[in-house]
Amino acid sequence: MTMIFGIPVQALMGQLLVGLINGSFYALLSLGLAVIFGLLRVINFAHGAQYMLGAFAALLLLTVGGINYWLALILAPLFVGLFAALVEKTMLSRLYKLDPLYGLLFTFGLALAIEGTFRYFFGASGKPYAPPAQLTGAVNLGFMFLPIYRGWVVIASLAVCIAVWLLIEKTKLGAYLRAATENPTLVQAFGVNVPLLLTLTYALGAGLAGFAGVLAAPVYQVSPLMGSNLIIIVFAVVVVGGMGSILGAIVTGYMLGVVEGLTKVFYPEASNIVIFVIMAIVLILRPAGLFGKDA
Amino acid sequence: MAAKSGPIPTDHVAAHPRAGQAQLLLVALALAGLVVAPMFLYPIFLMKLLAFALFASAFNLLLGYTGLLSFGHATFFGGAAYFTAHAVKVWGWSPEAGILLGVAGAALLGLVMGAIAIRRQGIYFAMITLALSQMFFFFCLQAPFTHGEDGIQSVPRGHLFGLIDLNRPMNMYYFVLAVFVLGLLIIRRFVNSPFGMILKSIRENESRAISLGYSVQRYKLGAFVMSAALAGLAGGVKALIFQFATLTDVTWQMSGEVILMTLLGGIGSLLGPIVGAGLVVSLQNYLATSDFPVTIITGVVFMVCVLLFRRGLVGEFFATRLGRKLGFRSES
Amino acid sequence: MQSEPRVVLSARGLGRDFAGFTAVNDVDLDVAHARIHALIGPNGAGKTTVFNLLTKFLQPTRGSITLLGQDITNTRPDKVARMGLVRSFQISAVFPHLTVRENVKVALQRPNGLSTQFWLPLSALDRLNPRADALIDRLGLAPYRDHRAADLSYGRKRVLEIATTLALDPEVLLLDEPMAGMGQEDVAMVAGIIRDLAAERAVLMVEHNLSVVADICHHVTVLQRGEIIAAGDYATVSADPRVRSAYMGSEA
Amino acid sequence: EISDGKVKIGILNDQSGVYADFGGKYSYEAARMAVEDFGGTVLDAPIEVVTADHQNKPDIASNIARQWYDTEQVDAIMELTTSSVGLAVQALSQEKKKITVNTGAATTELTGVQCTPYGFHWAYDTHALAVGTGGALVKEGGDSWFFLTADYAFGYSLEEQTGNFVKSQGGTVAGAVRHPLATTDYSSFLLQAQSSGAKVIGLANAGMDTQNAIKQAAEFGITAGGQRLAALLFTLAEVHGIGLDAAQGLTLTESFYWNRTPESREFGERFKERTGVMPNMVHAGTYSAVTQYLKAIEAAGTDETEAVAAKMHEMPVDDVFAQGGKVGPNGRLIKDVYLMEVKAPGDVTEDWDYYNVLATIPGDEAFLDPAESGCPLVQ
Amino acid sequence: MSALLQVENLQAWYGESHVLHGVNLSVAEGETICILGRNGMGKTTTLRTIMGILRKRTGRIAFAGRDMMALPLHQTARAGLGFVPEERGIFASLSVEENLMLPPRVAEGGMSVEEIYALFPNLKERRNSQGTKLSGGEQQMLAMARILRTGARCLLLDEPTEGLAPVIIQAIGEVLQKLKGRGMTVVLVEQNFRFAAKVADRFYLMDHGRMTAEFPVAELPQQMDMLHRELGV
Ligand SMILES: Nc1ncnc2c1ncn2[C@@H]1O[C@H](COP(=O)(O)OP(=O)(O)OP(=O)(O)O)[C@@H](O)[C@H]1O
Ligand SMILES: Nc1ncnc2c1ncn2[C@@H]1O[C@H](COP(=O)(O)OP(=O)(O)OP(=O)(O)O)[C@@H](O)[C@H]1O
Ligand SMILES: [Mg+2]
Ligand SMILES: [Mg+2]
Repeated sequence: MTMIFGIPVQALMGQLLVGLINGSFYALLSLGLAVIFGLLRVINFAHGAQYMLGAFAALLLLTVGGINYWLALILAPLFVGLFAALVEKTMLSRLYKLDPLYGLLFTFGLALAIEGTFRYFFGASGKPYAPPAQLTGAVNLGFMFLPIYRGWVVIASLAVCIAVWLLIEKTKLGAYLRAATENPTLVQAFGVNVPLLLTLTYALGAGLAGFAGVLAAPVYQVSPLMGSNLIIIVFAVVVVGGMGSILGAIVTGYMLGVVEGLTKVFYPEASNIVIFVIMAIVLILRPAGLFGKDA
Repeated sequence: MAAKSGPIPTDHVAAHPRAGQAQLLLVALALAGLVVAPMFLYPIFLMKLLAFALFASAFNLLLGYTGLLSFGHATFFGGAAYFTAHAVKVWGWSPEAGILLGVAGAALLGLVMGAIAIRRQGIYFAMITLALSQMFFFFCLQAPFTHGEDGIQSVPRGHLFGLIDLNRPMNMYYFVLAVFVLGLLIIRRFVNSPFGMILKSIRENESRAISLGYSVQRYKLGAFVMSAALAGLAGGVKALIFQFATLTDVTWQMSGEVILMTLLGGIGSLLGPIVGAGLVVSLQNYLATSDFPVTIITGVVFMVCVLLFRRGLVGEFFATRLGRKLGFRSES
Repeated sequence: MQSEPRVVLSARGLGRDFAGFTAVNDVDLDVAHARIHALIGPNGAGKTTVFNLLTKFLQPTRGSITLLGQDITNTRPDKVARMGLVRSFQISAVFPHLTVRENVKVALQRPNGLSTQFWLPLSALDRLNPRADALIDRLGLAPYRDHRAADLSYGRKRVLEIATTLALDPEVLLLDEPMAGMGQEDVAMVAGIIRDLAAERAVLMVEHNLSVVADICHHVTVLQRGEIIAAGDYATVSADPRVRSAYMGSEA
Repeated sequence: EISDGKVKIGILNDQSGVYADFGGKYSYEAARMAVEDFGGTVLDAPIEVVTADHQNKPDIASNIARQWYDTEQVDAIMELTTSSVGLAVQALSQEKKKITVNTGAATTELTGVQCTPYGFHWAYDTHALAVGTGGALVKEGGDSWFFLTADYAFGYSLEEQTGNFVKSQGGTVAGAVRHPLATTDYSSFLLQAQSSGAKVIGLANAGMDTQNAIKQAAEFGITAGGQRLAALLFTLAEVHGIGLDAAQGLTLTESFYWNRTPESREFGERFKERTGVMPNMVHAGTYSAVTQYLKAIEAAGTDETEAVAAKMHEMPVDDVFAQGGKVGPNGRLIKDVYLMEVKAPGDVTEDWDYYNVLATIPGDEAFLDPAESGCPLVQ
Repeated sequence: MSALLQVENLQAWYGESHVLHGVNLSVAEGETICILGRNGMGKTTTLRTIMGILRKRTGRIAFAGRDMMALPLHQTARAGLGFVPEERGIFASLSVEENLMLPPRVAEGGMSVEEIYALFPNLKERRNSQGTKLSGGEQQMLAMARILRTGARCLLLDEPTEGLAPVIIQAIGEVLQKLKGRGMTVVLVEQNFRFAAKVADRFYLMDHGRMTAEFPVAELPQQMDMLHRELGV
């Protein structure tokens, strides 16, 4: 067997693939966060909670309404988006004029409240959610056993990432949003309904988190805590990618998934912090992030 | 990230002529309150409150007066706690020497972190400090002297200057109170000094300050190290109060908590972080042994505070007529 | 005029590129003591960029800069300011939440070495009040002395900025469109002030208000597309057909 | 003879984090149930149970404990899930001269080098888990092991003790990978375990970490590929949490199973009536600990710590949780533990009847001999 | 002929400070008026209040017969008002061209991009660079150009010549003449009196939040003394 750094090539390929799969979760989550941050200048600390909401929505749809995975994949993000829109309209929107810190603080409180509520009603340890029958099982790739569901995760998240990227970069929407973050009043004075735009954006970002939650439900235990530690890592991904850069968030998401995967092989204890090490290095060398425009 | 405040009315309500006296009276009352408080309240709780109030004040020195949002202050607080605890427990140092070591260690960590982070601004600054503090967390997790998850337990409080037995709760309490007051005096002098004036102007318009000939990096670094050292003071004291140094104190959540305290109370005023810390600590303390779901309530309190008291509780009070009559200015 | 004006600030072959775009190219400039030197040119000609290069807010791609006999091509901007080269900004730069007097005092305290003393009380700065107030009076800001800078109208912010700049008593003063946005009565006042100031120092200013340039400037350099197209006194320069077509139009 | 006129027992554990089902509010219920079954009073003094959430943080835990002792006249603290908390509170309690009975934490240190005269360790420990799961699997042919270990003291000691035991039985340890606490994705680690070729993958972690690892192991076809999964710390509550689909075939060790004897059945049913869940070893252990503490007070005729602790060391333990149990001079309760296998979903006929009891391991085998525990109190 | 823009007794506040004390103003369709006044008299505030950006206000604003007071901000532009702010409001995160294309078209009849580039060749040359990397004067051009595209019927221009080279000022003067030819209505705030005199049909003089004088361009010679006194012209 050929070896690289004492690891058989076959095994290494498996690890790379696994990293890529995890990267697709990061990409999807950081995409939502980047949309919200890049456009609203709100550091959405509730992103992890909204991800968890998506997973729970799928679970409840199944257990209470008997609604299957495929429908949940559409309904749950919609539900999360709707909830987010409501929050934005009634509360978050009052904070835009203030320092971004306040948005962070508010969403932090929101995250605590949401997680606390679910913990109160569902307990901390969570519930299982079975993958849809069509996606169970695994294929043998020779170098590894690939669960079919994981393959689907990669495809679904790639498709959604590309769609969102096109929506924002290739339509005028993106320009409106970027301008609105700088000077909402002026953009509104040009005739754009900025408040509505911001509501929709926040809903979109949260909806993406919800979507990731549904995707994650069959893989991880659906638990109120599933998103609580995620936010800080995903936020690091967004920063490394370059804040405000949608493409940066996506690409960095995949990349860091792979890097983290490799760390799990060579220095597993450090796999939780490797992202921060990379973040520090990137910010020192390229302050605007890998894909960010220079400030 | 400098705090923006809303449009400022030009016609300030004039401070009452005896506003200065009124403020002095308030401070004296507060001090008197703190001196007698342990007769009525659990001293450990009070000490915790003071330690966190000092921590938040140290943090506010940076955020409120320099406009730098550090997301890594747990490093200084928790790091100092470890240094103090180790010195006192393993090396058998006296408590005051242990605390001084904590302060020095925190200042050194602050110098390193500051030197790296200070070249960046706003959210990038916050992120670098976060990244560096995560690395410090990892160091603490792996380094043998911290004893990982168990932490450094049963740290002896010892005798202050070899004389005063800190194992007696009242002695310990007045020691902590003295440290707290000292810390606040240092902060107060620092922000109301010519140096503080320059910090303020850097926060307001950095390139203008450069063009006036100020090397803003050095000023910022100075403020950063000062803030780190004071956070270390709080951390060292905390280690003695609870006789404990743990990973909790170096996690990012701790950095987040101090941000919360400061913002809830109101940045940019001396009183704000103290009130914020008081609120958060009391809330935690009360909820920990009550039947309420802790996180829901904490979360809702934060949301409400952010929505209703944007300038922080103290900032809102200062902005009321009474506050302005008393001569307080919401400074941010 | 006196014998030989002493050159205090000079640039040779100054140039700066931005991502393939040359904003400033091959600029030679000599600014002399007790003289007012105007830098004019169409919008986007590179005037502000030249200012940024001279004050080291931008690093030149090419060329060298000498201030008071010392090479400052690689010096940091705050150092340059301490050496006596101080600028104002084209887009008004004040400390918005400080009062007018505090704004001026921020500048006044620097040469005093007070600014690093974190152990002194603020009242240590009180001894700067008379000088601050004198400047404020001189620029007609006395009624607003205790107002926050943020509450001033645009024009007054510009005046305040000049006051702050003057507080440093610089050897060389760089003013970027000091009169833009100012009312006519202020224009005359500020022009008078600049003329007074120039008695003891060098002034380099960018200004589009040609009557002011004609009135008070001893020497004019015209920039277009980053390069010098004409230099000399106002009469010479304004007669140049290239300057007329590129900058002045038919009016002047 | 009862101080402050009442006996107050504190149940301090994780009520909102990953161990909230492992012990949590259910342990509090178990304690209250024990008090009610005891009659509500001891030596004519009322018995009160208080509870608090320590959020798995030793500093928070010792704060609460300190406050309980200082201001609320708590006489004993029990449960104390997670090792770092257990050690911290036991040390503090020694200083304050109060009794702790630990039913939630795993570390053998509690009754080893860090043992105290007033600290008791009741339900299980890492040694029992190692002997139970490790020993039994080696006997069944699972003689090569690979560990997925949580990167902290508890994980290490579980790995080390199990590994040693496996080796002492003639097995080998093929390798180990240490993952950070609260990792969500285990696929990379599982691939490493898979390619190691070991017959058994030992999960030296706890709570949500174990749950996610098991779930993903099923997904990656680990068990289908012939490797066995041994969850070193896993109880009925966690099995219920991830469901039988993922948990089937899992081997684990507990010191209590509700469906083992008629008495345990009766207890389990009453417990479920109150709480909605069947008890695991932590809940049953807490019930037993409270009961034994009250019995000791009764026997001592006082709630004075020294006397009660002496009685607790002396008296045999006979209740629904432990039969013929005895307490060592280091504070360790020595009783039988059981090796379980999780049933396949099709084999379950009754709600919560998740286990086949594979073997009973006698207490003297399961737990360290007090003389060898390293406890300084044992000569 | 009724006025296109009619402002009556307009009062406005920044927080608690009362800045406009009853402004009256009326602009006929196709007319260019100019508001003169010293610094800080409320000229900018008047435009911002008409536009609806400053919302703490009372009085009456009617545009094309519609009451504007109740309209949400984003509808003001849709009604046909275009605003060029004093501080220009160029977006840093957008390229020059994106800045130019940003405001939605609100009606037919706006200038085409080619026309705009012909008018401001600098912008064409720098169209892919970041908006705020433009020189001060270029930013001013961009701010003007941006609004010409939208087809607004009435432009509110706040000191459009500030910081511009004389040639460009001249060019803008010509643009305004051209727009006037097309029937555009303009409210101009200016310090540059010479420029204003060339393009305006009528003048208002503003002092401490009120209009203190009003006269048509024809009366300019007679009013010079007064202007000199008030403005130092
Ligand atoms: N940081 C930068 N990056 C890219 N291009 C720049 C940058 N700064 C300036 N420029 C470009 O360089 C040219 C010169 O700009 P500068 O600001 O020096 O002009 P100016 O002569 O001051 O004009 P104005 O009179 O309008 O202020 C402009 O075309 C501008 O777009
Ligand atoms: N954001 C604000 N908050 C409080 N007061 C303000 C604010 N903006 C302007 N003012 C005050 O309102 C008054 C009118 O200001 P405005 O900007 O309308 O004047 P202006 O006539 O446009 O002056 P300029 O010619 O200097 O632009 C001034 O006294 C100013 O100090
Ligand atoms: Mg310029
Ligand atoms: Mg104005």
